[in-house]
Amino acid sequence: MNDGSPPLTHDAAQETFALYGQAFSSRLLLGTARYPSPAKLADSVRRSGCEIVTVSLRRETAHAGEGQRFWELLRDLGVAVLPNTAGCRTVREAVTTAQMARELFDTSWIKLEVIANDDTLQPDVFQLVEAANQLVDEGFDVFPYTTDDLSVAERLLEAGCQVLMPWGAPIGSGRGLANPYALRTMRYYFPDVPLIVDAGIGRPSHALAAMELGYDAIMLNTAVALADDPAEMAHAFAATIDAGRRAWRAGLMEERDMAVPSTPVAGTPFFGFPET
Amino acid sequence: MNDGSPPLTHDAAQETFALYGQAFSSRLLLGTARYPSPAKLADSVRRSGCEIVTVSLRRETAHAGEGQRFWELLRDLGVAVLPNTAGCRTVREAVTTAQMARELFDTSWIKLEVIANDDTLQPDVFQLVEAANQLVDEGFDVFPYTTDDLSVAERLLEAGCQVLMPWGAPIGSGRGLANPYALRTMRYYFPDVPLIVDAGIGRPSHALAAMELGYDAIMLNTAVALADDPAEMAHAFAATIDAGRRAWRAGLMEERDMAVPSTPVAGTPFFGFPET
Amino acid sequence: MNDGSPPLTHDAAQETFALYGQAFSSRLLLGTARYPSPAKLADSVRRSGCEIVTVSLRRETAHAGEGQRFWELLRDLGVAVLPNTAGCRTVREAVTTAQMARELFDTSWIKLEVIANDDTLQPDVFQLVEAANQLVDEGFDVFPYTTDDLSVAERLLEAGCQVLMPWGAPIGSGRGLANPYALRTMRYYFPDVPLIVDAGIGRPSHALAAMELGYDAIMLNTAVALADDPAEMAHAFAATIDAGRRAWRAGLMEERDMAVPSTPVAGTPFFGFPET
Amino acid sequence: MNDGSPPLTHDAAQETFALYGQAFSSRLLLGTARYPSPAKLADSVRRSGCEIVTVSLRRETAHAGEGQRFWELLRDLGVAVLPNTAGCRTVREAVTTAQMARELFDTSWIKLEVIANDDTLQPDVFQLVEAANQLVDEGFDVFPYTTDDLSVAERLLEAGCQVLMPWGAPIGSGRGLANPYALRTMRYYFPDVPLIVDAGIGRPSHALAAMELGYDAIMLNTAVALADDPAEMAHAFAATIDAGRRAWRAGLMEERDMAVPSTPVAGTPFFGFPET
Amino acid sequence: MQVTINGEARDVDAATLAELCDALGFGDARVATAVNGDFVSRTQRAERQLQADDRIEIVAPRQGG
Amino acid sequence: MQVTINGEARDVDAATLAELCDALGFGDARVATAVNGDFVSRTQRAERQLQADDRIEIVAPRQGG
Amino acid sequence: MQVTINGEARDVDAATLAELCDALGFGDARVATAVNGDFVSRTQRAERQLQADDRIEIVAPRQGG
Amino acid sequence: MQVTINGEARDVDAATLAELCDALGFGDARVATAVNGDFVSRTQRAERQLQADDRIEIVAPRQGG
Repeated sequence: MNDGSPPLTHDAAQETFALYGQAFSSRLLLGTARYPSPAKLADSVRRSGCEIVTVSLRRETAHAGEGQRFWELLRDLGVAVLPNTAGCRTVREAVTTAQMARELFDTSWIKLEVIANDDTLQPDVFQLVEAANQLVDEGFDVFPYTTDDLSVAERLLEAGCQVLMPWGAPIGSGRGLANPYALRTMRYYFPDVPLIVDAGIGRPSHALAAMELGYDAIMLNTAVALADDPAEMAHAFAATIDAGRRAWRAGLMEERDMAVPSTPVAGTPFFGFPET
Repeated sequence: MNDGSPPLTHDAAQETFALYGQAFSSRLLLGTARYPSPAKLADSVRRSGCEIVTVSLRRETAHAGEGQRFWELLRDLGVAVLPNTAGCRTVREAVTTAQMARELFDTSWIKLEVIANDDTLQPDVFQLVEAANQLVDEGFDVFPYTTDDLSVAERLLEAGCQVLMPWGAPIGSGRGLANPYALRTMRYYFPDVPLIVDAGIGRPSHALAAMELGYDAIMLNTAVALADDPAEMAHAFAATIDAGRRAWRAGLMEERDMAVPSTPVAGTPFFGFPET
Repeated sequence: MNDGSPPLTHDAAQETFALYGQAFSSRLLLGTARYPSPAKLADSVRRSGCEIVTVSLRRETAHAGEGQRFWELLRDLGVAVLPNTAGCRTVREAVTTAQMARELFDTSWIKLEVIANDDTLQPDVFQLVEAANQLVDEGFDVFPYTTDDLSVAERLLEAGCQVLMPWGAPIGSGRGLANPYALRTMRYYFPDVPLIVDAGIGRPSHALAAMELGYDAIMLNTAVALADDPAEMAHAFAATIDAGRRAWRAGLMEERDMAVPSTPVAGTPFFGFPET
Repeated sequence: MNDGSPPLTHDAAQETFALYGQAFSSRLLLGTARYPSPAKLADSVRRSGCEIVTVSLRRETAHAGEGQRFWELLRDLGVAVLPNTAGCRTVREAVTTAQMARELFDTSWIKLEVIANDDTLQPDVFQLVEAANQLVDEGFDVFPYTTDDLSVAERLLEAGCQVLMPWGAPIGSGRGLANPYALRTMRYYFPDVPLIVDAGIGRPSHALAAMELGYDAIMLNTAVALADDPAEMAHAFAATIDAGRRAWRAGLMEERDMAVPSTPVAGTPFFGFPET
Repeated sequence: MQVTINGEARDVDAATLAELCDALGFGDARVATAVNGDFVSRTQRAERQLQADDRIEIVAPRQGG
Repeated sequence: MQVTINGEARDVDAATLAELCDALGFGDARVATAVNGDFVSRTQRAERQLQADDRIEIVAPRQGG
Repeated sequence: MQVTINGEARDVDAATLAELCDALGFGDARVATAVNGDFVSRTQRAERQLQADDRIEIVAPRQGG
Repeated sequence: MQVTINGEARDVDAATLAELCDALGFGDARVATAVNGDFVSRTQRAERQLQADDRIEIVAPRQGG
């Protein structure tokens, strides 16, 4: 399927959305981990038209050069790079990791994760807010991985975050939106803040449900990386997310309890006669 | 949004699916009723790349010429036409309506609806099967609007139907898949029969949920026709349905109860030290 | 837990409901199969206050006397007996089984099951209606195991059935109400027909969901029989079902999108001061 | 219905559960607000067998004596009293309110609410933890109204709370469990901490869903107070919650994808013959 | 002779369905017809004699879902 | 004479269903019977002649759901 | 001297919180008190001097959820 | 002098972090560094003296989600 299949393109008339002053057309943020090969990763990024990828930093073995090769792959892809602090458990670990990432990837962007426990990988919301405050003070553009808690969200915005990344469900669980009601409330509560659902997206319908709630973008990784055909799945997600944005703007219908004929009733043949 | 925005195209490598021996690339079947204007309808068909539309027949007022104008619109769109028997309540009404439709639209295709009641517009499954038997005998290619009931489905197939159109939810309700479990069972039970979800689709995520179950195509009308921007919504549905097919083929991940890190744990900085 | 724990009783003021002219207080119908022992079955019936049990008939081995012993157990329990036609696949099998059951159990009641396939054990709705017609003509009081299909339900009522037993989900699946929307519609559509959810109930909350929809009673078996402590589970189901009826009559609140304080706002201390 | 209908009793063999060293049989905590009359409130408490009620304190008008009369009602009911800090928005308001409540109600128990906003009435988790720390230090037995966030829960336990009261959904919304997955995770994560779902319960099936997850108790108010017949609804909730506990202990079955006959297949009449 | 056309009572002179269609201006129009619940094809219209109280349906293509 | 009883081939001497039931020890037992798919009531058993290849069902009360 | 009692501005003569409670008829009532956001227990009321602009809360038991 | 590099105990001769990076072959590599939990930027490495028991992190770009 991949060969010859064109990448998803974004037509000229399409709206863009802004993250820390940069405009993007694609509303898919793609993780770069767990792909079968670097080639499959590159293919997935290209096929999806994705403009932002997340990356991490890990301990380097001397001479291995793995970091350098990955860096060159990123450069060739020509996408914006969003480093994360995955695996950090304390404010200090997260802040130091962010500082190292800024130097390594030459970007002030940081996807801030401070993890509370291994079972859910949920954010420790207290340390998250504290780390966000420190990093904003140091000039970072913080993308906080958070929950759907409004009291946490408000403190992150007060800290200076200009985007929020609430989780859909635990990272890698593929369960979709565990609490669509809370995510809907969050959208209403912060109508002007870019909101990106991060984590828990297992299939395109999960991403679409968030877009239909008016979310601005979707961050995912595992569902693409572990698909039998990652590039095809990346394309499917990207197309779905784009369609979700269009649908949201085009005006979704309300659901109804009773049926309503789509074909007009007026002029129905045989109407008015005893059953024939 | 409509102007300048290109129609959804289907790349060459894409699979097709067959209905009564005809191959189609688009998996969206679009109803033609309830649009703000014929121009919006035409725009929606074009923007979506839809290849099959449903139509009806209604009593004609002398000299009005409405039927002729609609016929010309259909001819210009160049799509396959699937007439329905909407509003019929008896076998005889449905059969006669099908016969009139065959002459009017010059097609042996018929979307067979025999309605049980006004509240749900659900099929009367007994009359549906009887009408299907008669129509197949008369050479029709029957597309039965049915439920997710397997014992009904088996009789429709025995009658000679080569496609099934189970409902998602009552027509025009926009509720999505009322019983995804039953639809999933139906897919497993009839792996080789073209299955099209018909009715009840209110938003792209509803259509996508059916495609992720492995359904072959989606029939809808109201959700597009009543959108603020029908053509944009038609495009959104078509793109979603296409993406759903791709995702299904690309291998959807299983959901899990617990979190799994996407970023690798190995090599995490600070690992092994007391919390810093 | 069983010892000393009193059976669920029904207070005098409580309403009853009627099935074929007989009034009952308990709205739990309990199956008798799959219990660890006859004693556990008897204990479950007693602890639950259940007044109707379902039974079957099976081929008898000479001299075994198993049927006689089961008959005596039923007699000792003093409950109404509802024989089923479980496993029947044709009208003729079901009718003959019903005739044998009438003689064996000395009752005109019959729980009519005509199964369409082994995967779902769903009713074959065509044969179900035909068998119901024959059995009503022969004087049976038919309890049809059916689906939530209104066109089938109408034919069963036309045949003379005075109660309907729609499935919640496949027998033994324990999935609860697969299509609560359809069951709700069915309740509205037939406000005066006794409706009993039969099959698919796995936990008390499933039974309760049906009672909150206004269903008259619940039929279940596996969830009790396979519990670690069947009698305790039978008690739990019976209490829940009784409570569900009370709640339905006491007036369930509507759900709301936004929060509403339960504690009054008026008179809140510190109100009107700057945040202290 | 109320007259003559006996209160729900708890049989001798039933387990109890402990809150700050006190043992209780009833697992329903009932709010006292929004009832049509004090008599209806008293009736609801008595009919439900409830052993703990929540109360508040509000500004007193001189000579009105409303507080004194309510106090006497509570004394007559003979139940444990759990004062709340409803409406408080800051740590200081909550702490002072708790101190006033301790003197007024002569109890060290306090249901700690620090509200983040009026739309959701969700806890402000940062101030909640800080207030919990202060109140535990002052010798209070704190019942924190919190979310399903594990990182918040851990800090509340570290502060010295011996019970957690996560919300089901916004107060007064009656939506049930907005995130059953998170509540289930919380139960697994804290197997030995008394967990009480507080807020959002609209119907008995909502309470039951929480009990089936293994929650220890349910706190609710509006669903009973605003029922057409509050005492009957209180009884229904109490019976359901009790049944939920029994069911959880008796061993809930797992749900399955496919059907499994409850009536044994072996010995089915007509088996092995061509369809008759 | 009185017949019912598309649900409305009408006095007509036509002896056949074809004549009726002509008289109503549907001669060449894209319409299909039924009489008393039975389909009458375009080619059969000339042979189809009308009788008093016949119920005639004349339908044309229309939007549908 | 060979018949099938509850799905198993058996050689029997009984001329009637009643005799067969007696021979099998079901004389007074709480059982119901069918032959070749048709119900045979307790009172009809004595009149019901058996033929070779008859398919006989003899059933008793059992647990059911 | 003007103070605020339960959100309303009032002129009062009382020198202490205890005197104020007596004057308002709350002498023996089941009420609790706070001044300027701080709890003042029943036993402290007599010692608690009031000042102009003090914000005083006097609360009693009430229904709650 | 013994230090911990990326979680492993190592004997090293380097006096500064820059020397250590050179010795390990990371001189020009795309790596970032921290000592005892604090970030040390590329330009600071030459000034950063090492001490026994220092915990040193040397990290590089990697895939992440």
